[in-house]
Amino acid sequence: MAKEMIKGNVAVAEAAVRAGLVSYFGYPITPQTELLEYLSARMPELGRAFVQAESELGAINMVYGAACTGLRTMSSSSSPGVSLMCEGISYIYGTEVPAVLVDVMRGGPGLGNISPSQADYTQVVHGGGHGEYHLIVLAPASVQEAIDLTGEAFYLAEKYRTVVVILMDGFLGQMMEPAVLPPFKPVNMESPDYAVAPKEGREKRFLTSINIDAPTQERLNIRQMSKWEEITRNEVRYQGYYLDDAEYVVVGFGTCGRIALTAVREAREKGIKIGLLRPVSLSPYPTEVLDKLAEQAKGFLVVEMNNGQMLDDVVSIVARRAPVHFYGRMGGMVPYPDEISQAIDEMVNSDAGPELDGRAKWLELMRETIGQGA
Amino acid sequence: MAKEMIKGNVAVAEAAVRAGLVSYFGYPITPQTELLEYLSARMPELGRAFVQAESELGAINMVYGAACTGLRTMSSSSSPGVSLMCEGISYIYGTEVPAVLVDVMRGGPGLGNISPSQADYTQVVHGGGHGEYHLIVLAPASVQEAIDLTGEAFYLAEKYRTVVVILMDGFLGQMMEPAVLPPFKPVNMESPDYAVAPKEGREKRFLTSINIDAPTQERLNIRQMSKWEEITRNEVRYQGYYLDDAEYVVVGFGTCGRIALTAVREAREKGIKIGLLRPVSLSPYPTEVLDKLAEQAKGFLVVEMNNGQMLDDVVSIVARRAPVHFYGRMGGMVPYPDEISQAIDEMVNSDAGPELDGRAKWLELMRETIGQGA
Amino acid sequence: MTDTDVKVVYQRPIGLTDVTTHYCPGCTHGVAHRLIAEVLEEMGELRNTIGVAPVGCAVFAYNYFDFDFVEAAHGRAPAMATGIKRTLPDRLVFTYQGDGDLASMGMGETVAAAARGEQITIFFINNTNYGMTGGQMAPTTLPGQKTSSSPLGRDVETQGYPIRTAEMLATLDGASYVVRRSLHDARSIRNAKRAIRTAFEIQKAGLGFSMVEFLSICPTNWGLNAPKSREWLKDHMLPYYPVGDFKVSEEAERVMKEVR
Amino acid sequence: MTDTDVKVVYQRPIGLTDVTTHYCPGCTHGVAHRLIAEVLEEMGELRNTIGVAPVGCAVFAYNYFDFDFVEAAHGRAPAMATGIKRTLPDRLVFTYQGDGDLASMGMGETVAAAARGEQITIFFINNTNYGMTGGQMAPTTLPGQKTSSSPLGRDVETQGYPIRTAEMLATLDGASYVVRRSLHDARSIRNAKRAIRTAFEIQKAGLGFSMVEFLSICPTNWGLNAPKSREWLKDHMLPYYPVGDFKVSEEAERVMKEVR
Amino acid sequence: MPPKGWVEINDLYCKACETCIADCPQKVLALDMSRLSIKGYHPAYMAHPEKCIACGICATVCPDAAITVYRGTPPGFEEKGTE
Amino acid sequence: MPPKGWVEINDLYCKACETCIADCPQKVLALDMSRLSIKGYHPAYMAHPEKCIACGICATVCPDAAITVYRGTPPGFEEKGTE
Amino acid sequence: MQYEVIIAGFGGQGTLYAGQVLAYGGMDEGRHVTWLPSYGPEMRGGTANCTVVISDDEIGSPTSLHPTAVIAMNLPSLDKYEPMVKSGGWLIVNEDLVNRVPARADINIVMVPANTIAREIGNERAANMVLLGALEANLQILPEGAIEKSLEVNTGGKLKKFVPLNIEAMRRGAEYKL
Amino acid sequence: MQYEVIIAGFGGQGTLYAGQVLAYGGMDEGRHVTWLPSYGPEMRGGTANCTVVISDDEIGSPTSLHPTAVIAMNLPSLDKYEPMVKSGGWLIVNEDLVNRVPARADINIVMVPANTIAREIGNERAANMVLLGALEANLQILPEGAIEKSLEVNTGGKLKKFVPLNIEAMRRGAEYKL
Ligand SMILES: Cc1ncc(C[n+]2csc(CCOP(=O)(O)OP(=O)(O)O)c2C)c(N)n1
Ligand SMILES: Cc1ncc(C[n+]2csc(CCOP(=O)(O)OP(=O)(O)O)c2C)c(N)n1
Ligand code: SF4
Ligand code: SF4
Ligand code: SF4
Ligand code: SF4
Ligand code: SF4
Ligand code: SF4
Ligand SMILES: [Mg+2]
Ligand SMILES: [Mg+2]
Repeated sequence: MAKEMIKGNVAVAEAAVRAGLVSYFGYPITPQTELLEYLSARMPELGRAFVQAESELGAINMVYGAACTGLRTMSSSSSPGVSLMCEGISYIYGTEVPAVLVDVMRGGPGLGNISPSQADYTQVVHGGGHGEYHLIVLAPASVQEAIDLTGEAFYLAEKYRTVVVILMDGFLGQMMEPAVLPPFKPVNMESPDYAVAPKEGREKRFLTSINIDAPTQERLNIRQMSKWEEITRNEVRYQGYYLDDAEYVVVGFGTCGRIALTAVREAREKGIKIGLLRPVSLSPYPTEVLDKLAEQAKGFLVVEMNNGQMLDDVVSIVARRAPVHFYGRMGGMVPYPDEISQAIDEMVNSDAGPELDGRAKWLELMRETIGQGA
Repeated sequence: MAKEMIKGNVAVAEAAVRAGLVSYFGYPITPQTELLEYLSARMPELGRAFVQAESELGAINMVYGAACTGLRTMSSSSSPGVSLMCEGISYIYGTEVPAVLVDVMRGGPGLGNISPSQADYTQVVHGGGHGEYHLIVLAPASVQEAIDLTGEAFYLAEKYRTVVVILMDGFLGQMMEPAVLPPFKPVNMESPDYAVAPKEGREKRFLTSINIDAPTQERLNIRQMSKWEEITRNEVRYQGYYLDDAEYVVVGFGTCGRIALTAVREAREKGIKIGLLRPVSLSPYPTEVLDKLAEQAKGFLVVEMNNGQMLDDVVSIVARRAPVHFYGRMGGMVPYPDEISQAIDEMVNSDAGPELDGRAKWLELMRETIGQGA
Repeated sequence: MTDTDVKVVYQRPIGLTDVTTHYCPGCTHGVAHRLIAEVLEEMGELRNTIGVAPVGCAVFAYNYFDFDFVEAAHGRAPAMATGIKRTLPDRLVFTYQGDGDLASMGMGETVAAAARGEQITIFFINNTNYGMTGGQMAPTTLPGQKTSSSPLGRDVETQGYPIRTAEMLATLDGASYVVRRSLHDARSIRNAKRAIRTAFEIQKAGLGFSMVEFLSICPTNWGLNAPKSREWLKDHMLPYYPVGDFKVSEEAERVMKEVR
Repeated sequence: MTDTDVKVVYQRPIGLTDVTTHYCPGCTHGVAHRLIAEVLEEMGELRNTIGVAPVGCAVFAYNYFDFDFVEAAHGRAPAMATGIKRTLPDRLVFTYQGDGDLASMGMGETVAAAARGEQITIFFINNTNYGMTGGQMAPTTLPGQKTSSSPLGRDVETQGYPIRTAEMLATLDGASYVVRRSLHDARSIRNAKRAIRTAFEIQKAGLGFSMVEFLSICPTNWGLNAPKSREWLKDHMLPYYPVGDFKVSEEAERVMKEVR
Repeated sequence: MPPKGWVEINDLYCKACETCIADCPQKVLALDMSRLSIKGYHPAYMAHPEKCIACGICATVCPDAAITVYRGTPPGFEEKGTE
Repeated sequence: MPPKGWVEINDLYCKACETCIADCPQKVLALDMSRLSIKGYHPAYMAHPEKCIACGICATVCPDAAITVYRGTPPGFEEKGTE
Repeated sequence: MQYEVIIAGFGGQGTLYAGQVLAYGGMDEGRHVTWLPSYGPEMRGGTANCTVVISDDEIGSPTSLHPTAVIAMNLPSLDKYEPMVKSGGWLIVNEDLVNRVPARADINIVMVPANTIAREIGNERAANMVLLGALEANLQILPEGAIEKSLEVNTGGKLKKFVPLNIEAMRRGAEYKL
Repeated sequence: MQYEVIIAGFGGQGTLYAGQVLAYGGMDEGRHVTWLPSYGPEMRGGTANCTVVISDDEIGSPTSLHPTAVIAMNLPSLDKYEPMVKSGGWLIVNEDLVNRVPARADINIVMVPANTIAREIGNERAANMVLLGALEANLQILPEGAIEKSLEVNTGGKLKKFVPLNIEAMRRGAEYKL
């Protein structure tokens, strides 16, 4: 397969098409809009369904309907739009139908701006809608990985009848890189056996997220938690660099993870025994590998384009076995490798013990270097 | 002040009125509806603003507008409705205007049911909307506490120009208890100096959450994080029972916390050196006290009406200094004290080390005793 | 006379399951259900139809109809139906929504679906209040009408005026067939049934968006028994919400004429 | 001739700040801004007014008007305005919204505010597309019109028909004054200004909800320069979106007659 | 003359709402105060079977699809009818 | 005869959209191709000041409120006017 | 000392109200009390129950798996709650609406023909108060006359006129002291 | 080996396109490349820049604080990026649109009258390609002729007819080899 230069947003769209996307429902929002625009031409051309919805609320509930037919469906948005989808996501999860959602994150809170960010980590990985749910969240760091994970997302969504989120940021959405697109998969129009797609001679079916009887709901919750346990066992994905002998470990995902790679390489060149853990599945999180690293490492540095949202998870897993440092940029700012290099140096030279509050130290630094106030 | 028998939902409503609530915007949803219904009569009677909004989206954005005048405003809802408010909450936070929100939680995910639950913990405490934000979250366990925290909520919202959530569950909303209502505070119609409420002879003002310039947004984020640090220092609230000599500690909030009290007392009677930590501010979390307890305790038991959402926070803070056990009911189920007593016994008799995965053990138990499937 | 002369004039349609509904005695939600089931049976479409239940008293509609159903989030049924219909364009897809669901929470989705000319049918139960949550004011509550959130009667100055949904949607080019019917007596019910049939036929012919609004009673929250509720409907609702055809596109007109 | 004979026929209104807008050259967002500022100046209400900016090209409106402003979430401006107006009933409160903002994302809030007879004014900029995000299809995009999300031209079969918002809202009892004006030439602009004045006067008199829809150009996304865009508006938009008064309540009529 | 038809009311569905009773043009129907259904209602029954004209109105208005309407001589009437 | 009035166009605001130029009934205005404003535009100017009738149309249609319209004899004309 | 009482029956039998009367009485005596209803759509026509806890100390759980006493106003309630009553506790049964004798031997059982008595004193809807009277007479949760006093103090509006009837009903119920 | 190049100028000067041409060239040579634009509303009329990274290895950061080379197509770009160029790196300046000489002594500076040259060869819009030619001639990021080949292979549609012009522009720019 020949490589093509392709933009992240478009790559995900075309990868979805090639994975047999039957329907797409979305709403324009920067920096995701090219994905929708691309599909507004591509889907009708293939005789597939494309609807520009009235809102993200509309879009996610169209996805909900389409997902109830069991056929491949997706939406895409960016941070504020994803907030509007929280209720719908909870419903889809509660109904156990498969759907894929792309979040191309931007700076927040509120209207914020359209610059790249990773500030939806907590929202998508832990929070978001009401009720007990765990989405599968995949965070690509390159256009190729975005393409590969798109196919994967549909597979996982169907395998577990759940919602899979591809979590990217504005950089990855806008960036072009050479990448290989997968072969064109024919669309599967065969509805699975839980789906509504009536035909003669079978019992009626219904799909709902209501269980007005609490014990019934609880049994469902237990089953869903068990499913989540299984996902946690099977579906962890991460990329490790120079981890074998690492005395120090940088942890970063997506764009921030690949930027950190540059800094880690530089540090290695300087002779620092340092590695990089780039979680690809943010949920389920690569807990086990991090747990092992916590036995071996003298220090961790978490880098993010947010206020330390993944940091909380790393701190919890490392559990005071080593200090966890933090370096983040917020509000649509992207760190340069040099900043991370500096943070690495500070970690290596630091005498902080495992009880270090990495966020407090970082915030102090931010106040000093960048200041407060808007 | 004479005590009155008063229902949780109504108590919060009347407490808000007495705190000088200027405007209320809400939408009916069980088990919160009495709060709205009560105010639909009470507010107009006092010449204050009451609007039954077209939706929770409408309600939170009405609150947003009212909050921009700096005058006391609130909304109330229950889980799915709160999901719909995620975007608006992020905007209000981003704009730094004061608002109070009541979430009377019910079973989920999705439509779920209307039975009491604590399944919005993560959503409200950590997740919810996009971007970097930290709400203040207060979790009363009795009608009196609900009343007191309502007044407190308005005070804190104004002090920090932020969003304060009163997180209750259907039980507390529906329960009657004797309680003393605070005296009637006159309404303050004097807009603060950041608010829009134009008058002759001053410069125009505007309030927005947009900062299209990323560095500006980042400086705002830093200031907000600094504010959050201050809140974390000043506004932690919790209730401790028998903690001084506790070898075992139960941690539970809201209704679950008070149910646990019964079980803890029983265990004390049996001679077990056990105490109860009931976080009242879930955000900021009583990290410090729990950290201290982690130095002294042989085991922790977290009890919740969800799948262990607060558990994650406790595990992170305890950081493998003691095993953290878990007992939860989900989907609208409420544990009886006897169940918690049993969980206490199991903790005391357990030989689990600090690496215990409390949730996994609990889930195993749930599957065995309650089963799977809906 | 022999048995062969006995003719069944009416029997429970096979499109309804053998289950008692949770609706209150006399509630015309039941009538609307029955009519939909009858029409789909008569059209032979029971095995080709997907219903979308709302959040509202009809939340359990999927238990009562003997064909495929999904349950929407509050107000979003038109969006959900869109997702289904676009995926399976040859199935009949309808939503069944209350006035709180459609005209308050879901007004945005409703207008958008109508404007898009979405090939779905909406059955809209206007009972002037939020039945399920205990009788709060709806966008359809009449001026002066008492509800649990307009305890002194709806004050139009502060609580606004009722929305005539059918009239409003009729202004949209995408809407093919938008009518109002009542369920308060046998004659109205027969007319309502014809409208249901017409709406489904229009969808089948791919002629665009169709909606039938039904004036419906809520004995429980109105605090009146069923017969009195039907009187109240006639006396108070009909004048404000006249029965009629508010939009019948040219093509829809042809279909309409063919229905009985 | 002496200097005293010189008269200023027109000057930049004081309600606008001394800031260049970020609008593209020729964009009639600027005209609408100017007219609002002129009217508020003439009414002496500059220090009594709160504007609500939308998400859309007008997102930075608060920078350009010299009076209090807030910035709403996409589509929710009517709700936000409601929150403000209910809290401060004696201030003039208006929203300024694009067609994506009002007629797509915020249709629910718009209909609800109109039905409630909310004492606010909406200025609605219909430029047949989503300007800010790069020219996607809006609910107002004309049949066949090419946009970045209807690259082959809006196909009414799959993408639906444009919404005539003013006509639709005019069906609501709560709406007092609902009109459409155009901004494509001087005469239209003068008429538009009168409508703005009328709408504000109606709000001031407490007569209920008012909305002025403006036909507006988007040279950048239409791919035409300003003069050609104004021609396009005249030739294509005016026939579909006729200028007119779609709802003028009796009381509003009185106010209207007093305005010039 | 035998009645033109009859109705059967299914206890499982009838909720005693009295809608059919109010609308029956022949005043055939009434609540059966002598019986309670398993759902706890006094179901509707044919208080005056002789008057039924099988018009179907009762079934048309019944919200619970509880009524089956037959045209013809009711089973019990058969012998009497030929008398 | 002196012109009836004149206009001033503020470089800060003018974006050279040509709206005023198109609508001026007297064809007074044009873009000044000899100058670039700090915003990078060739702003509009009075190419034919003598024809201005101070009708205000240009200001009415200007989207950037860049135009001030005066009625009376333009300053430069004063002396000439009395000539 | 802590009492946990569940009052259960059909919707419309006044179970929630009887619970409130008991709770008010407790409050007026300066005790800690909680009143917790079952809520939601199941209440519409279906069953209704409430749990009242009266205690000298701050109340932990407002629910009870092993209540001190249960008032069962109908058969489903008897079936559901009989097994739960704490050993040595009390089961007050509306004899009129059950068709069986409770089976437990380790608890105190009081059978009261509450509907009959209520009808006798003029209003069948007072059956709930008859049973409450029986409960109080046997358990003496509150000092004698406390509930009656509380009823008089706390009842206003339309219900005021029923106070004498309710007190009479309680008195008649109290005759079923074991 | 890794090259990090920033190409900056006004919107409309073709900075994004020049970056893409370079990136395609790198891709066709089997190198790892990234092309990252500034995006969003600032692009409408304002400035536009992109960062191209070409590397033999998997690329970490697609951004660069100390680029190997910068093409500054106008004065604001010169002001902004001159300080960032890596010591020993390259700064290619469009001489026609700046009014000052770069100040840094630790980097290689190439001044190219790109607009003039482009005008000479018939289309002022090819100034971007003139500068790209100058960049390649000096840094030799790719083998000689690689970009030209890539341009021919990858350009289709309406742009095809400009390929000769663009190649000529690069050739002319290449004359500014230090
Ligand atoms: C997001 C959300 N908000 C509120 C509710 C609560 N709720 C359930 S049904 C309902 C109103 C239903 O009224 P209507 O649509 O008129 O139906 P009816 O019951 O009258 O048939 C509401 C507000 C909900 N389930 N979800
Ligand atoms: C929830 C949400 N969805 C999407 C967006 C992205 N967005 C910003 S402006 C806009 C459309 C604006 O179009 P319109 O209202 O027509 O205004 P115009 O720019 O044309 O004046 C959209 C979709 C957003 N900011 N928030
Ligand atoms: S509450 Fe009203 S609408 Fe709902 S089932 Fe009962 S009568 Fe019908
Ligand atoms: S994009 Fe269109 S609407 Fe927005 S400022 Fe430019 S011309 Fe105006
Ligand atoms: S109408 Fe139906 S449900 Fe009502 S009484 Fe008659 S048979 Fe029973
Ligand atoms: S069929 Fe007609 S006459 Fe017979 S019971 Fe029914 S309504 Fe009455
Ligand atoms: S005032 Fe009238 S005549 Fe003078 S320049 Fe303006 S439009 Fe032309
Ligand atoms: S209309 Fe205004 S902005 Fe446009 S060219 Fe004329 S003066 Fe300049
Ligand atoms: Mg209703
Ligand atoms: Mg627009």
